[in-house]
Amino acid sequence: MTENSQEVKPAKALSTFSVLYRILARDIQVALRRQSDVAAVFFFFIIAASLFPLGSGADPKLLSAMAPSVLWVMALLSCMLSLSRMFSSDYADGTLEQMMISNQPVVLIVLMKILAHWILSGLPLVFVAPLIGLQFNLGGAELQILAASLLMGTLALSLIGSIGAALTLGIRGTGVLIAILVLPLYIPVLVFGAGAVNAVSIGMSPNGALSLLGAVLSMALVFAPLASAAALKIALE
Amino acid sequence: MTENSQEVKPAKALSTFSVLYRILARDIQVALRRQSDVAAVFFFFIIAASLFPLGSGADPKLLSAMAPSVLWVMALLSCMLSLSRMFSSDYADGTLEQMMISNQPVVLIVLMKILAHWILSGLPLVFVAPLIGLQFNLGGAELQILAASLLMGTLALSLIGSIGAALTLGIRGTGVLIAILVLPLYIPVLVFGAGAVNAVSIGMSPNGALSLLGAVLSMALVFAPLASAAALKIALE
Amino acid sequence: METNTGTNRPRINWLKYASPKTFYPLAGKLIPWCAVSAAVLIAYGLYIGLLVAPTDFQQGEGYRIIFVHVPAAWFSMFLYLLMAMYAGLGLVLNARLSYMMATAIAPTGAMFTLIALVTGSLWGKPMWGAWWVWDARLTSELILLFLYIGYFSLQAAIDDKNRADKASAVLALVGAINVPIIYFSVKWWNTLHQGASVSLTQAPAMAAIMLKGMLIMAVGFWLYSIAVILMRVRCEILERDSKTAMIRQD
Amino acid sequence: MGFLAKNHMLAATDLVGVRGGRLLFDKLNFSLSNGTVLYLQGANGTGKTTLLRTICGLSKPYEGNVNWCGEDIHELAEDYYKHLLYIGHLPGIKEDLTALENLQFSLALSGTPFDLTQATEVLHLLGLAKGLNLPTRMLSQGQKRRVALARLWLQDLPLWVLDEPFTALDANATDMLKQKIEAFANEGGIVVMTTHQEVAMHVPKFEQLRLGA
Amino acid sequence: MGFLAKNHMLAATDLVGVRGGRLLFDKLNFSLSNGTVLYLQGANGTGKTTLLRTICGLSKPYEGNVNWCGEDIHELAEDYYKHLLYIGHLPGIKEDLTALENLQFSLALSGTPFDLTQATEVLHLLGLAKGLNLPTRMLSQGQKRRVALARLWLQDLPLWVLDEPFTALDANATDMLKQKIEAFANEGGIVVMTTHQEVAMHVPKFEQLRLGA
Ligand code: HEM
Ligand SMILES: Nc1ncnc2c1ncn2[C@@H]1O[C@H](COP(=O)(O)OP(=O)(O)OP(=O)(O)O)[C@@H](O)[C@H]1O
Ligand SMILES: Nc1ncnc2c1ncn2[C@@H]1O[C@H](COP(=O)(O)OP(=O)(O)OP(=O)(O)O)[C@@H](O)[C@H]1O
Ligand SMILES: [Mg+2]
Ligand SMILES: [Mg+2]
Repeated sequence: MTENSQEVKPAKALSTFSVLYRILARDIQVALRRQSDVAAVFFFFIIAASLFPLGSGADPKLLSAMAPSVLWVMALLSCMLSLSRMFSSDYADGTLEQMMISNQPVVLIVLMKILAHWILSGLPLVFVAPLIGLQFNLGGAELQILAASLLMGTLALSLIGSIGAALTLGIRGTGVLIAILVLPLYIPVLVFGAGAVNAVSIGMSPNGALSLLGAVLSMALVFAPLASAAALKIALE
Repeated sequence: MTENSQEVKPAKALSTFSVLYRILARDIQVALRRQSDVAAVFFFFIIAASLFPLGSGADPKLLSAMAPSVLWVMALLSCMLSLSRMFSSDYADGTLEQMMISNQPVVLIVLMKILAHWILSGLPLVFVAPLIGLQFNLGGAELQILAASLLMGTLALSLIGSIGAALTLGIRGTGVLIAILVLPLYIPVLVFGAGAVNAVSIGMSPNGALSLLGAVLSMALVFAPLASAAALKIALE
Repeated sequence: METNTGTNRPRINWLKYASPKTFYPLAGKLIPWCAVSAAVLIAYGLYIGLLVAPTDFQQGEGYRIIFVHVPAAWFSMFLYLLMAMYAGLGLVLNARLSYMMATAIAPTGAMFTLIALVTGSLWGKPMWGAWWVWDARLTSELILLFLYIGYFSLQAAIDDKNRADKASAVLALVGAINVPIIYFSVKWWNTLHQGASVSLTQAPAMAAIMLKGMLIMAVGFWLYSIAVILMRVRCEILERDSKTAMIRQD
Repeated sequence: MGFLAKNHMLAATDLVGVRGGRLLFDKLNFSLSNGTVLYLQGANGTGKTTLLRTICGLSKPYEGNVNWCGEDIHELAEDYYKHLLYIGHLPGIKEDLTALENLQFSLALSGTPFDLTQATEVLHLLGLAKGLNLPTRMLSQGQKRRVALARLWLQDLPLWVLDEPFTALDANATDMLKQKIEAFANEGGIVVMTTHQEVAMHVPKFEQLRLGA
Repeated sequence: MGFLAKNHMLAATDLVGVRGGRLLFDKLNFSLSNGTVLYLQGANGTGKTTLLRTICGLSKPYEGNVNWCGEDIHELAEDYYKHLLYIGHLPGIKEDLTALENLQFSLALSGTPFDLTQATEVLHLLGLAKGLNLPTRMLSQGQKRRVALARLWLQDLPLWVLDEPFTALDANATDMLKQKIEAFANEGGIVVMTTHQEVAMHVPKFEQLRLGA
């Protein structure tokens, strides 16, 4: 690096922190402007989960036995449905190109996009899932663990999902393709998440499953942004 | 209409039939060119349905009790996932505008687009669903009725879904919005479709459910293309 | 469709009120009357329900929730049909006022749906020991809520007013065709497996006083709905007129 | 060409255009007969695209109407569309299909049979010889536009509506297109177009309309 | 302006560009110092966009490399990008946000603080006074381009790469942009651009490069 060009940076340049904050804020701003966007993942989860009782007769015992897997699978699908949004609009309008040639590390930018996705589509589920759980006749202890496992699990889902979203950028029929790429990677999250709830409902401790979920989450935190950033660069080439 | 302008049509103009055939053929051609598209709905269904045993611990009785609702709900979600594709790429590249000002009735064009969607995403499920059903310990009679109900049901899903796809054209975050609009409308199809399978599994006749499903299908055949055509015109205005 | 189709027949009088200009002051006059009578009737209905009506010998005091629950459930369905009717009228006549009415009805309809659901499940806990059962009537009420939500979401997602009006009108109509289908499908589904484990219609023969209370509440809700809907339409007219007024100023 | 012998007339009466609550054009009147090129001018955002889409019947006018041979286009519907060729900002090209496949489809939409030899010739003429069998995704900006414009050479319709047809074209292609438009008007076609480049056309009737003036 | 005092140099050595198995440019060499405008010419599909994206580091060259002040841009990475302003075919504008919000975000990406008054002034200058608080979806084709181009007035970077910047602009806006580019070059900026319109620029060094000749 020549000394020359290093000094060019104007003294008053924004800090990395405020740039990153702006990226996060913009995503949330855009989503709030379209209120429907935020509400949508939420309602998808509620409606889709309510379909199961309609497909099976309304036997309360069957319902509460199905509940952990149904609720977790639906959380997983609703996170996944909104994945294609994570980068695609920035890609279509050229913003993503600009992000790649911005003066901030791409990995950090990607991390912000992931966080925004989680806040908008994962976090709300933590709060509704217990309500739906009531409709499936789940008890108080199960509901608590359901919320706890979703809190960790949905963040992991957004992180892992970002890789699929980045890989499928600019490919048509993305929705379903992402699903194929991402669902297999989601399996550990599902197994430990639903496992924790199942454990409580048969009177065992959920701690084992929850700490494994935590381990998956930390792995995802480290590797997913790196992988997504690499995938984005490839997609734009 | 003045006589003048009516005679302009060149003698050798294509028949309505061949124009419609071309529309259908093109959609299938585009999808086959992107092989991933065709395979995708298919695999989504397989993977998503396989998540349930993972989430619920593999109790065979629970599984076969869950099977009709799980398979039908998953068929419904996979049809729905591919809905946003039905018109959106034609909208984005301007083809849809051209279709609106083509010299064929818009309703017929829309019907062709719906048929193409069904052939590419509904029909394949009729063939895989019984295979997955085997994994859930369903018996032969149930599997047959499952396939029969899906054959009629998926066509109804494509028809009803087209309304949602048309209404949400050009709106961001479409995937989830379509889901909200369309899932409530899908409920009768789900109830009768899964109901037929459930009926067999408790040793009753599925005919009642199947003929109700047929009635829903015929209603959809009549009204859905009209509603979608109206919605498309509104979207382009 | 448009005024310039060139027929010489005089316009039917009611079309005069279909123009926002004449409608606005008319609505303004109606609102206070409706609001006041709604308040009075609802208060009187509650008085009958909570104090006058005798305690039910089977259900204890809990049954008093019926005075809110049942009229709310009626109106949740009635308002949906009304909304769909205005939406259809809007599409056929291309009348802006019809769209505005449909838009204005939706929130009130959704509110009554929510009230029916909440009061129902509050009542369900003591009656059936569960907040929720998958009974046909409950389920179709829940789906009705989803239909309202779909209507809102679509309208919120489109910011060109004109397009939002028309698109959500199409949705409302499609939903209206589906409501009866949904109701019967769900009913059919539920009676397949289970016997009538819960049946809402087998309430004890209603005492005359209960019927009176419920009817008064219903009329109160009706007047309340009119007042709120008219208020919303007036806001809508103002908002849109301020825009159209600007059109020729620039 | 089939339409040569016929007399056509595109007319607007008291056309009012409003977009996003702003008045774009007010009580516009014009009537275009065979051989006329109407050249819309105006700064960015003055409503050219809106007017063109209104003429195509894609947008409904706020007031007034557009007539084709004396009848409202919204009532004629398909009977109007079978005379109309519209090329807008969006090329109407499917990126996954090749140039030829795209053309075949565009022609089918207006009921024109597809003649492979003729289509290949036109694409050669337009300098797309190498790209015939590539998915159009692999073409450059200007090459995609050329594929969309190829319809002008292959279809036999009396009214063209063109929104900034010269965008992304190089000098050579611009020339070719200009000559094509001139030839079309000389044969009796009607053209409504807009562009920010300077154009001078040698046609029977050349009319200019400036919006937002 | 901050960069005025510095000497910069953008150079290409033996740059080879290949797209879809076709050789677009072969062993390209150039070196641009302060005050230079490099004007890429060439027919449609000759590789102008490909070259511009290579210069930005968005595409990797098949062979050869691009240097900034003597170092490979792929090694400099963010240290290069903080000098670069690229405006491509796509405007990089979010349709749901207003013009001001879009600008704020674009500036943030290159670390430039956002000054509301200044941004408002520039948008006024560019004729967008009425559209300041509309979502950009509601703007016309040319108005959207103007929002994207407003960055040129607000950022303080020494290298501009512009792909057909005049597209969709009316005569007035075209003039304004040309003057801006001239002023920038006269202050010592480096510009690489392409356009199919004729341009004549009054700048310290004006170089032309014709591709596909
Ligand atoms: C969330 C739970 C509930 C929902 C969504 C619900 C919904 C409804 C609806 C939609 C109606 C009007 C039906 C009609 O008039 O055709 C209704 C009426 C009624 N509900 Fe509920 N309900 C719920 C819970 C309950 C409970 C727990 C009870 C008492 C055990 C109850 C008792 C009644 C009665 C007595 C009527 C009047 C029946 C009639 O006039 O035919 N509901 N409810
Ligand atoms: N994604 C792609 N895959 C393969 N080849 C491509 C792709 N994109 C462009 N090409 C080819 O690369 C060549 C150069 O394209 P490029 O976009 O650089 O041209 P251009 O000079 O910018 O043309 P224009 O003036 O039309 O914008 C074209 O011949 C095109 O066919
Ligand atoms: N979807 C929309 N909603 C609201 N207003 C719009 C919408 N699209 C365009 N407008 C407004 O309508 C006006 C005219 O737009 P139009 O696209 O017709 O302009 P134009 O003359 O084609 O401009 P250009 O030369 O930039 O293409 C603009 O001022 C724009 O702000
Ligand atoms: Mg325009
Ligand atoms: Mg280019």
